[in-house]
Amino acid sequence: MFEAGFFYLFATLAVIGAMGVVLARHTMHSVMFLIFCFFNSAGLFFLLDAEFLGIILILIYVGAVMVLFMFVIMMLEVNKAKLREGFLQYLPMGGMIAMALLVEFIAAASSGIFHTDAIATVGHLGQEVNNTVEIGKILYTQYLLGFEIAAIILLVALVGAIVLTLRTRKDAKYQNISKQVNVRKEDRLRKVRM
Amino acid sequence: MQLIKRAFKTWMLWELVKGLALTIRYLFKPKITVEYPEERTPLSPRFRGLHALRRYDSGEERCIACKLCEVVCPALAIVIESEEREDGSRRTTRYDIDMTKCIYCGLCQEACPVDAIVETQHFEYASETREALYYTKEMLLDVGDRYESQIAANIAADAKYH
Amino acid sequence: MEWTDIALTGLIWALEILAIAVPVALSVAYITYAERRVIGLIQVRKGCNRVGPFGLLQPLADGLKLFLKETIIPSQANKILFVAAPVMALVPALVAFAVVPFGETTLFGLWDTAHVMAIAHLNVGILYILAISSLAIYGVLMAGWSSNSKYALIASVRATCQMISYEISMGFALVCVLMLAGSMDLSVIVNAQTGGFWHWYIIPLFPMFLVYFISGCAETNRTPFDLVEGEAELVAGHIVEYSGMWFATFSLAEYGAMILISLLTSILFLGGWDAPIPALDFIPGTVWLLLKTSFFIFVFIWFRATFPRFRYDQMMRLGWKVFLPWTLAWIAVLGLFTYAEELNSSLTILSDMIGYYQPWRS
Amino acid sequence: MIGLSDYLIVAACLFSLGVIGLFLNRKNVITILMCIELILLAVNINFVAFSHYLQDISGQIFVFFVLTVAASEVAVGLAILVSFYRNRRSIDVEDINTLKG
Amino acid sequence: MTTLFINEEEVTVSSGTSILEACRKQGVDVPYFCYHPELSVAANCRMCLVEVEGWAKPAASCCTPVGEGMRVTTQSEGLSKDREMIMEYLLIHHPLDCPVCDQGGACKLQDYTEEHGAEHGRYKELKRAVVDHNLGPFVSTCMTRCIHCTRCVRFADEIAGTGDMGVLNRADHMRIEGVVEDALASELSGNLADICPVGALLDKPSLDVSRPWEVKRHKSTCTQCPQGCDIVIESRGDEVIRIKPDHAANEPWICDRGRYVHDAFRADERILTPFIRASGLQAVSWDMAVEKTVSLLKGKRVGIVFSPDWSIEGLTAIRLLHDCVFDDAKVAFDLHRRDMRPFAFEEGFGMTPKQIVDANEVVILGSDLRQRLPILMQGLRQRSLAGKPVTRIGAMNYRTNSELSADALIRPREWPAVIARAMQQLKDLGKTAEGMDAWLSSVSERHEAGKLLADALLSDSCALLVGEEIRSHVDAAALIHGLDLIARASGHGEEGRDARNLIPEGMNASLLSAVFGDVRTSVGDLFDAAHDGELDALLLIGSDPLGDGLFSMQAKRAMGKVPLVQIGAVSGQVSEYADVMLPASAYSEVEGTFINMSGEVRMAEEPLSTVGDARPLWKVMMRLIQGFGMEIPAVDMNEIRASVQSYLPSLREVWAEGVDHTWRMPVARQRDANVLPVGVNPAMPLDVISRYSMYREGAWVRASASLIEAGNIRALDDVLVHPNTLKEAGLTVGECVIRTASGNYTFDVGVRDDVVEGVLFIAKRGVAGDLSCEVMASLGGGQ
Repeated sequence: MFEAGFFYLFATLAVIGAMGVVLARHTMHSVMFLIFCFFNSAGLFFLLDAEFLGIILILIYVGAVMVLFMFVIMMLEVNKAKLREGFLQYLPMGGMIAMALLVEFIAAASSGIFHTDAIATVGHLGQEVNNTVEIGKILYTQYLLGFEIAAIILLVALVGAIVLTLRTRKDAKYQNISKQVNVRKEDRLRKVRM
Repeated sequence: MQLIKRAFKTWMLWELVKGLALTIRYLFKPKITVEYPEERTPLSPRFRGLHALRRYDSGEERCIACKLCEVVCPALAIVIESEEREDGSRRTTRYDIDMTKCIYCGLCQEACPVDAIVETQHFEYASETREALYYTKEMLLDVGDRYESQIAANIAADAKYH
Repeated sequence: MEWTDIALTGLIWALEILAIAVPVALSVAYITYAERRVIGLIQVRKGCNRVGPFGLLQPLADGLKLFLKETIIPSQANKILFVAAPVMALVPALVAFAVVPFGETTLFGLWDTAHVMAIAHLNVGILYILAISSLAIYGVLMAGWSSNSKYALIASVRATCQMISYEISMGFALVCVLMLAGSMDLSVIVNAQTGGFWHWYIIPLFPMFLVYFISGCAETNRTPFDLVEGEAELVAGHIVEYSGMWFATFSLAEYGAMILISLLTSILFLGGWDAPIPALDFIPGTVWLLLKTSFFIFVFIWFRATFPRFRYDQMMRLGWKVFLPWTLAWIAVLGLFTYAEELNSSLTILSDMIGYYQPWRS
Repeated sequence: MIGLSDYLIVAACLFSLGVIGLFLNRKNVITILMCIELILLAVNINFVAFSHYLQDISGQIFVFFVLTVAASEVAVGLAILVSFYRNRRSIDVEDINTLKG
Repeated sequence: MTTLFINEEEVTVSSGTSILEACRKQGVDVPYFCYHPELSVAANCRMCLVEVEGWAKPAASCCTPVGEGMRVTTQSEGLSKDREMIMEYLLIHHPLDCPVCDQGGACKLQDYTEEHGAEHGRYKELKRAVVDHNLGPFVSTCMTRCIHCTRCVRFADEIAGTGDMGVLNRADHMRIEGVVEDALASELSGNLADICPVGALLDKPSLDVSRPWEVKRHKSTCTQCPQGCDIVIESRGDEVIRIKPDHAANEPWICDRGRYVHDAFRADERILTPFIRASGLQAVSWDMAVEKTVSLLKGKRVGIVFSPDWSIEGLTAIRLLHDCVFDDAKVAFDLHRRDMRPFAFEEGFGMTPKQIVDANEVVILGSDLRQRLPILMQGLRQRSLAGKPVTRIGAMNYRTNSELSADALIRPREWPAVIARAMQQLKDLGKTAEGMDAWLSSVSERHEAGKLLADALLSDSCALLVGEEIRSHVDAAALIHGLDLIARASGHGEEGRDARNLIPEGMNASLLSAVFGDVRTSVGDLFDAAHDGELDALLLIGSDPLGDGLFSMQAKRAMGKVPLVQIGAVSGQVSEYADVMLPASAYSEVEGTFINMSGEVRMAEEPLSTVGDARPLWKVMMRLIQGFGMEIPAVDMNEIRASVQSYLPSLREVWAEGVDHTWRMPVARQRDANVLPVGVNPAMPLDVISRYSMYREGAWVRASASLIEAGNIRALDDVLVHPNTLKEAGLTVGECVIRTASGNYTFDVGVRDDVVEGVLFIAKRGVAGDLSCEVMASLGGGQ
């Protein structure tokens, strides 16, 4: 009963959050709604016994990716009135496609294949089963290659992002901090006479 | 060897530790705080506190409205209006100091040719209203009357260094 | 489940939460007092000593003042986010306490087994804390952006960079701890260190301890990493537009985070509630934990009295170019040590050395 | 009780909203990126739900990979956005047409 | 030309120049006290010593003329020693009261002491003190500070011409004294405070009020007389402290009237806020006042009387108001004019003051020039001193402080005869002009004074200064036409060498004819019309017909009858009748352009801030136009100036390129008029002339306390006749009945024997002010 309550709570809030992302007037608010949506999705993950992923979702998405979004928004000065132009123009087309998708998905989901009767509802695992350990075990054995590839993708993305945004400005002066830190008295001070 | 020593010092955060040691030593040093309302520090004769307008012994105000203090005041805190008095002498009709503007630099005191405007050692004149800090001629003369002995003593104490 | 059971559970939860939240709030108040006194003493002054005996009522007076002060919302600010920001700063700082164990107790022999004194005994406690503390950025970010002030904006950008940078090295420092303890459960980590101070992780992980604590300083925006609110250049940073109680909320969050970092440092590196020598076990574990925590809080204050503020680029360099490689290297070293035995039998001694701290291997 | 189909319906809703968002916000690349995140989130929910109901932990591994790839995508996407903004002072999708023949 | 070397630099100056002047021209600083460029050289301060190569002793540069190839050194060790000693000597008796001395901060003695003086003096004995004496209402004295440079004595002798200051005693007892203990009887006395290099002579009205460093200087134009001197208004905040001549301009002096009128800017009589009359005058907002004005004037037949002293922008705005709202209203502005034929309005000077002073012959026709144009009179005085002739024809021996080469006393009714006599003489010499015969034949008498006029006109260059006796004559147009004819006949009538200089009532005369020529009427007629019910309301803009001019009786009657709206800076007596008063800014408070009597443009560019709610006149006018529901024709200065240019296109270049003191707007002259004198048939034996007094005429002056005080000291007799006239009528000095067309009045009548017989002189604004509108009178015994 608790579970059902929490499911509906999280599910509703997640959908509301998603709607907020799409409809919010200001990009900053969109980001806030997306964070909210992620939080509730993490709740759903917890309900599904995936606490590691739930926390990772918060840690990575909320703690890092969305911060990146906010960061970019704060750095860009964007004319928000202009950004809303053409909102209604695309509504019919987008709405139709999305509605079609939604209807299909829901039809598929409730077709009975995934019905409670078809797939048994499993009970929750206790504290003693450590989801993290389970994931770790399978990740570093069966999916090791995938893990490595993911790591390389991340690395490439990291390098790519830095290369894209890094610009050395010619009019700015830079300090060599290592040198500054490593400077000794003898390097700077010359005793002329006592 | 030098290099190793330096590396060791760097990695052991030697300088930070030295700094921390220094501050912790001071934690136990005797404190020099003067707890103000009960304890007071001695004031220099040159202390620059509240302004006062002085009088001669005869009771005649010293100020001759030369406006040198007004022009020298870097904060434009002094406003003087002058007029010829009935006896033909040049006197102020208005001598205002806005204590909220004043920076207590003492230049007015320096500029005064007749030692009329002085800064006393009195500094506890804070008020709850701004108005109370706009000192008029009467208020300044009154301050001068109250602290005349102190002012005279301070001027006398400082005189030999001029 | 009976309704009475539900109510009882709820009541117990509420009591547990109160039992954590109230002392935290109180200690925040008195840490401000302690900070002022200690810094005063170090600066050869007396510090606050006017309100109440030894100035002990000063925090209350300050609190009262802040309560009564008008909170001003700038007309050009984004109202909702502006109001939400202090809350967003405070909540993660307090929520993180949920999984912090304050000791183990049998409730004077009432229970058979020792229970961990935590609101929620989570098996991924460290992960949880990492996740929650990463949310603390939002308070700063929202405050900075919604204030519609350039100082606040720059401060929040700085704070974000700072927090993200140091979170990484902090996370890696924690990974070292996890590699030794073999669990993300905080009580397990403490129990892995039982048996006197030579079992404490500060010994094998001394550099990580430093990295963790210093990153903790940076995470909480404490001196010498408080360039977010560097008054010389940014006035008060992201809190420049705040006043009254909302301003105080930010301080509350900062000091809460400071307590949290101190607690975690004690738990992760100093054996938590374990006495340094088993002979001293008669003193309750919670007392030990709080003593250690108090010491770290003192160190925070001591830092503030000692070190000048970092420059922004120096701080970023420290995070990315010193701490990150250092932690990564240490993880590699730990891994090598751990599996040295399997690489080459002659290196067993290394494995044994590290195995001494790894209860999961035996 | 809550069944798999409930989770799937939630995911479907999120997915559709993400798609709508893609269509509606033709002016703001940031929102578009966020909508993609939303779609990926829906996928993730599906993965986790199936993983749970099928008692197969592999599903969660895929969520893990999706997260990784999504994070990379956001990082690179935003980096492109920033450098684009530097050059054009705009993040309007319709301004991104320099590659048009 | 002489070439010499000053500090090794070659300088070429005209021969006879003193070394000091050469140095000044070269920009080399030589200290001096007694030298003044406008005064004679006294060489008694010895401060200006310079070394000349080959000369045994240093020379006083102010009195040493330059010599060819002279090598002058102004800086040397010996000279600085000399200067130090001279400073010590000068400071022996000078009191150390710089802090209380108004000169402190702008004092030559102070500056030179700082620059050249020794650290301290060696004089230890008692200092001397000198008794101060009274130099009138404008100059205060503190003679102890005097360093005996004698600039003031030379000023009194050479410039003021009163000679009432002198040096008494010698050595330590030397004193400067006013010979007449009482008043410095000069209209230029204020300049004494300017020329005194120390604080001995100071400005009395501003004594002890301000210090030199706290005043801000505003360049402006004096509108107190048609001369329109450039002035510098020194103000502290928006309070005027002093008015000084603008030394950047050519004229070094200004008269007391222009200098001391400034206390009127803050007088009680200033209109500071709009007032409306509702059981007494009540201060109201602009909106309410404009509303009331509109309700009084809308749809009414309105008469407008204004003063010519406003800036030309303001005057044009009056015209704009007229065109927008009161299309058919008559306007009037000249309070001294009886004859309204257009020819009489060709006011203004054909010559510049400098040309007049330099002319071979100058004839003053019926003007008390010293009161009217003191600065021009000062120029003529310099001219007399230089031995050039000044001739005067008028009804009285007006005191000029100057030797006149020829002087003729005539009665006003004899003016046609005088002109006819001159015309006759020219005709006899074969010089004639078109229309001269007709004019000549219409006048039967000849008056011998005309010979002076004709003789003067026969010289190469001649200036006729036509004054108020002719301008306010009932036959003024004919007289002016007559003068024009003889000027043309003698070759002085052409463009560029126009000898006829008609002294206007106020500033901007040439503008007034151009802008208001088609709508003007006589002030007297206008008031009569108002009284007779032909007008419904009066609008008075800065004009004070009760105080000034010839029509105070008519004005009083008219104002009692119809509603009155007064716009101006000073309320005056008129305010008793006003139903609405609107404040307009004083001339010191506006940015504006003025044209003086000789067509020179004067700009006031740095106005003081306006006191009270007053607004510049043009803004008031625009506000009124708005109040009447019309579209505002000009919203800023540029648009107003564009409207001015539609009347006076030549001003465009002045505004576009800035004011140049050589620029002149030529006076418009009508060449084809033919106005003949109508014979005046005197019913009464006496002509009445109302005398002009610079201390009484003008609304500003009457608001100024210090000028009123001066006027009281230098009061003119109220009613004056020649003793013989009185004797003829069998009367004695004292109360007499004066019979005029408007009734009988009783006044004390005094006598003076340098006035012409048969003329009754009335001092305006005196007790006999009401008589000033009369032309003829006769005397009877006291009651």
